[in-house]
Amino acid sequence: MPPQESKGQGAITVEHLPPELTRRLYRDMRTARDLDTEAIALQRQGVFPAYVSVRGQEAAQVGSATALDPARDFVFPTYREMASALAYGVEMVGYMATHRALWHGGLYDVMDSRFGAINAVVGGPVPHAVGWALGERLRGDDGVAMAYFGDGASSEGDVHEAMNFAGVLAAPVIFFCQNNQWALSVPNERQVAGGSVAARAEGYGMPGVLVDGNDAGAVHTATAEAVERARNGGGPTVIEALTYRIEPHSTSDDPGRYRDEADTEHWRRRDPVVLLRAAMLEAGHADEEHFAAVDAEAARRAEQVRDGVADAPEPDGSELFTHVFRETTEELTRQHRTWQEEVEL
Amino acid sequence: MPPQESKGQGAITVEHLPPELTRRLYRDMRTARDLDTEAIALQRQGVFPAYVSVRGQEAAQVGSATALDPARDFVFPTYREMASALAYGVEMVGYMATHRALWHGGLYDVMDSRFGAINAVVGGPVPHAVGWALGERLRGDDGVAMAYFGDGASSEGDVHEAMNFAGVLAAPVIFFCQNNQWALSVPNERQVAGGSVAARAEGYGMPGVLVDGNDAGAVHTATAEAVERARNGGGPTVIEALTYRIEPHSTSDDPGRYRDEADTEHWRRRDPVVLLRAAMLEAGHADEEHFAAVDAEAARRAEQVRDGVADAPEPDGSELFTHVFRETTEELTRQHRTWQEEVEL
Amino acid sequence: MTELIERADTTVESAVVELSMQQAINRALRVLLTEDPDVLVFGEDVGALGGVFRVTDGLQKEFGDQRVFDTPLAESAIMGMAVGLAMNGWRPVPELQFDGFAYPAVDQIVNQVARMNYRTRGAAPMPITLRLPSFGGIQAPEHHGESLEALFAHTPGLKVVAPSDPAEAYSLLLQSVRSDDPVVYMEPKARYWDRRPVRLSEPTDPIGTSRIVRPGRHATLVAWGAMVHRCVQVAELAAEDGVELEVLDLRWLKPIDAAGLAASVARTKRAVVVHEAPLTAGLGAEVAALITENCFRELAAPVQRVTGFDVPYPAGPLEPQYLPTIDRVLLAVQRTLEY
Amino acid sequence: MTELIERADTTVESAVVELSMQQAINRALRVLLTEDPDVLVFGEDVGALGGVFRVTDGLQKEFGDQRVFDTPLAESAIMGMAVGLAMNGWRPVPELQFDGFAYPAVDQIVNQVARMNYRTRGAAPMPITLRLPSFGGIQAPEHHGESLEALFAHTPGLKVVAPSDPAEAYSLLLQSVRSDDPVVYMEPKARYWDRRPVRLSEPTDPIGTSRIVRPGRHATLVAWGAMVHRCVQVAELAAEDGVELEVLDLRWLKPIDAAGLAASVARTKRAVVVHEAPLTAGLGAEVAALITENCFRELAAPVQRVTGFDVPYPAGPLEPQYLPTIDRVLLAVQRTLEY
Ligand SMILES: Cc1ncc(C[n+]2csc(CCOP(=O)(O)OP(=O)(O)O)c2C)c(N)n1
Ligand SMILES: Cc1ncc(C[n+]2csc(CCOP(=O)(O)OP(=O)(O)O)c2C)c(N)n1
Ligand SMILES: [Mg+2]
Ligand SMILES: [Mg+2]
Repeated sequence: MPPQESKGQGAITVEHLPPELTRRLYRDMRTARDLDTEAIALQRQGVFPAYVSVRGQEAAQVGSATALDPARDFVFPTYREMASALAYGVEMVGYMATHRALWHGGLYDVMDSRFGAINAVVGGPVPHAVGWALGERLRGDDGVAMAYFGDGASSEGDVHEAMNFAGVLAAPVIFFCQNNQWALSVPNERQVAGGSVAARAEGYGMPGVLVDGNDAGAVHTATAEAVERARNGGGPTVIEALTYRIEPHSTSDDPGRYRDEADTEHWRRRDPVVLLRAAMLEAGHADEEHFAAVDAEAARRAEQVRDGVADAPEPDGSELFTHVFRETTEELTRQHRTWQEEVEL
Repeated sequence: MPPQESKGQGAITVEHLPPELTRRLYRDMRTARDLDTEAIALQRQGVFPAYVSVRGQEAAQVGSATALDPARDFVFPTYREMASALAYGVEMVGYMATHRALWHGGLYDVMDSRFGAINAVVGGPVPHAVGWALGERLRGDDGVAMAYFGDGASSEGDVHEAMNFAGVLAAPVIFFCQNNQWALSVPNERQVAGGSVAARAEGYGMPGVLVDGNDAGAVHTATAEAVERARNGGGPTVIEALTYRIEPHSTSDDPGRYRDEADTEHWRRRDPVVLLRAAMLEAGHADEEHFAAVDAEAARRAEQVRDGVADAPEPDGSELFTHVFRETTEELTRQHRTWQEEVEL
Repeated sequence: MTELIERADTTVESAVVELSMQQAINRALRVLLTEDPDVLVFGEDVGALGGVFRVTDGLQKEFGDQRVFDTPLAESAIMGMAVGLAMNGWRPVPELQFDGFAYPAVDQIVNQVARMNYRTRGAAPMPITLRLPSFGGIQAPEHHGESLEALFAHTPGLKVVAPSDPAEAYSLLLQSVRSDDPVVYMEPKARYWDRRPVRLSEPTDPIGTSRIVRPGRHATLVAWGAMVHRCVQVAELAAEDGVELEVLDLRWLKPIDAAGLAASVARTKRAVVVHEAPLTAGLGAEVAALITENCFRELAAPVQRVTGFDVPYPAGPLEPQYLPTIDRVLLAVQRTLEY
Repeated sequence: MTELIERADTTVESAVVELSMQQAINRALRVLLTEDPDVLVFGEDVGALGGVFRVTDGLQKEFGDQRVFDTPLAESAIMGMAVGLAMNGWRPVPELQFDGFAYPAVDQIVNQVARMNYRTRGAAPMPITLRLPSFGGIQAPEHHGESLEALFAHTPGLKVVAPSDPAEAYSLLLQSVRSDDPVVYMEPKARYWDRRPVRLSEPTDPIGTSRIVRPGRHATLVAWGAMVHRCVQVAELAAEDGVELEVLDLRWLKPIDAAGLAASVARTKRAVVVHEAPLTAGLGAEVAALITENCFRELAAPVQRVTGFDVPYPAGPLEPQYLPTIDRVLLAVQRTLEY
């Protein structure tokens, strides 16, 4: 029974959660939302050649990322994890630089932030998470790896191979599928045989959890449970957060060609930021004054990041050559010289 | 509950099956067994550079292949489907030629026999079966594709991608996994997370069937049901036939390095040919006289194939060049000439 | 642009129409789907969306979702499925969405598609045309600007082609899909939107022939895909200085037109090969080797190679610094003339 | 042979012992596992079995199943896992069982392993050495005799090496694994069992240098892997006729020793490059192009290429007809001498 039927229609509740946690969730989701809006604007202004929006997926991303410990865990993202990055503490000017096409993997320090490089190969980074997690187990450390991927990515062979490896090796890894119901123009029913990625977990002998991806608290709780299990030697978990891709696939996309935008209305009304705010008010976890302050701060931070990325210097062409190897080669040095003589001038 | 626990220890019964069917199963299994024995001998004599035995898997292979219709179905084998090929009616001298290294894919006509070329890429042919099956559905025909693969192959990304495609496209294909509990030196428990390939089927929204792979009748029945369903538009099925690789992985292998050969004893005693024979006698489907005649005929046929493959002419080097393209190229013609001038002489 | 495609009569092949390459390919696909009921077009997002470059725009509507359909997101299975469809008598025209996402399908392409006819001694031909949006120049995300021609050209059993303008794209696609051999058809993304008045015509030149785009006598520029246009720009500039460069569009990257290359360089005595892929072990090495083997006595200078650098394809502002520039090609011309 | 390995003292590096290449590699792995606790050896059947070629024989027993372990049967995940392990501070030495089964891992190798250091601007180096039993000559089943060096050499971010004898195999593996860059280490299967008395020594030549195996002055034979031995045989035969051939073992296929090639051919004026891979777009084209670019004025004849044909690797009796034969190399030598 997919959660959009069971709880998808209604409100969410956060009464059982610590108020501090819900405030943090709200702050990060709100900031991500504002930054997303700024990014779309930057794309329209021609500062970004393209952008992939996370609008509507803030609960799935922030809810999960806040269940991790940035001091010992490690995240393996796709290209659509801006809100996760933000919540995990990644330096966001460096993160957004990828959308200005300044550097493919982003300009934040991957090892410092323990948040892997932005990765455009659908499914490709998922086995990395398993390797990282295995490395943790081999050393006797207790970090947990988080692999983010989409419903479309679940079709790739790499995701299967990774889940099977994780099961066999009992690796502390969380396979976090944001099922936003679309892989570019292809809807779930023509993508995911059987209809559920979480349901696949059983076939690998690991727990599979289906969670309302627009309920930040529910996502956080489900992820925290999986993290706890993995940290204590309980092995991998598949989490499927059911949500919706409100915006086009990217700013280059034209969803009018393949979906009825009226259908997105339902999901627009289930806006995770709005839902969380209402639930917090309801639970007495925050009042209007709190939200006014947080909203203002979120807007300010989003503007700061926006200005930072818009003003960031373009990388120097020498960087083409300096990062290929740790120990460069004579041939590459020769090519670098050619570049200096024939291109740089 | 794996079947080796439930029925693995005991005898099998064929009372519910048509006597004719059991006689056919026995004849083909017995012939395959004899041919397997001849092949191992040919390898020892140096006629075959190497050989992969099917000993112990005859029930899984013959039981499944006999549930297909060689006039309209199509089989996609691996490198270990000799008994399936035999039961399906493939020209066996051409089939065995691959083990003499005369031609990689075998020398039988793949399209005439509706039995794909021998394929050494573990997992690789499984998506082919889905494509063939989809082609059948698109044309409105009712053929069924059969993809054979091993427990080790189930780890490959291609097998997952194929199952997902089959589910989404409702392709009439059977994923037939011979779980012989070893993938070269790696046992099931370090290969198949969760322990069962059939259990994966549910995650793709298709039926998964676990069957005693040493019970020819049970395999036949399970396969016939899946074929029937696929033929009538019911889509794909995963069948996992639990059996055992009695022999080394290939004649080059040294299983003493990785398994206790005492463990194989249990499975040697569950010899599918012996089990079937006993069950047929028990059910009154055949008598000793029948078996004497069939056994003699099987031995004769195996010898014939053995002599045929041992005496087969080596391919001419020109074949290197003539099958690369349907429409050859000037460059290849030039290379063919070089070969004639510099190598053939 | 959809309108134009809808209006144009696909049976009047010789009409001159103004089309972009993306429209020309669309047009060729319509001809193929119409003339041969066994042709199937499939891939990621090729159906309702019409592909990310709109190359398959309108095809699903016109030919139905049994002939033109979306697959799940798995490149290896897309090519593996093509193998099975071919064995069942179909003529598959799969698309892989971007060059960089052909890598997950390399096993199926190299070990299966390229070898099935050989493995079966001709019993199971593979009339598969893989459409692959290729090469760079559009400042796209990572993995969206790769040049895989060296890998494919090195693979026995594959033929490889890269058109350089709309008319070429049209006739080469007809030829590729009608061929009973597997063809990798590499579409230069950077040229998709370049509109030209073109005469859409049936293929006449045999597979494996190159073409002279612009004749000249001082040196031969060899290129394919988007670099052909760049070489023409170079030739125009050089002409202002009285240097007459011949531009040879290799177009078939396997089989390579060794005779055509030799004929041109035998006249010009000098050659520069230009490609987007990295230098080392790029197809430029093969072109240089072929020219040198066939024109050793005529060559006045070693064949110059102007290529991408031996670095992973870079992002945005660095892309124009990675790709062969007009200046770099001109400098190579100068080097060969002054050798 | 296990005994010999067990007995030999890995700390006495300069001892001369008789070893096959397969034993020399095993020895190097033991040194590496001993000296660096971050080294991990894994792949299909490398544990209890010791690999299908027994290259990892005894390692699991000696170093435990946390350092040396079997994986499930999935090449892409093996390489993908190596990426994650490297990001967690390990130094992975994965094995892919056969060359032909590297194809399913090409996406991880090209799009991930080769680019992660670049993508992260040096933050996440990939000190991964992929051990890949390579090339033909053992009449194996299909896909068990492939030559992927052109693909790897064309991939920015990878280094590629192919040893030709036990001593080379030993020191080149030490060098590869200790390097912080990803290296594809291609083991010539046909030479695994060739035993020689060898001095096992620490690497001294820098990465990217070739070596002269046999000096000569009439022409240079360039080869790597098993073809080096074949070229030495050719040189011995030619010497009987008074033709002195220099045999250059390229060994590093990326970076290629352009200076070493040029130095040799500047002296001999003639070159023949020999490899097992198909001709078209093979690494021989790159070698020929480099030699021609650097020795254009000295070259007395075009560089000859003696290679596998442009056909899929064949079975048993056809294999020796596919691979470069002594006769074919001799004929090429004759062609270049008589040019
Ligand atoms: C291996 C690969 N194939 C194709 C693509 C092109 N592509 C980019 S995103 C996308 C859809 C991904 O869908 P999903 O995994 O559901 O993620 P979402 O975009 O919905 O977040 C496709 C096909 C790619 N990036 N990588
Ligand atoms: C893609 C690929 N990887 C590795 C191999 C080498 N190999 C051949 S058979 C085998 C084990 C296969 O096990 P399984 O699928 O269980 O089949 P079985 O041999 O038991 O019939 C391996 C690793 C291969 N042939 N193909
Ligand atoms: Mg999605
Ligand atoms: Mg098995």
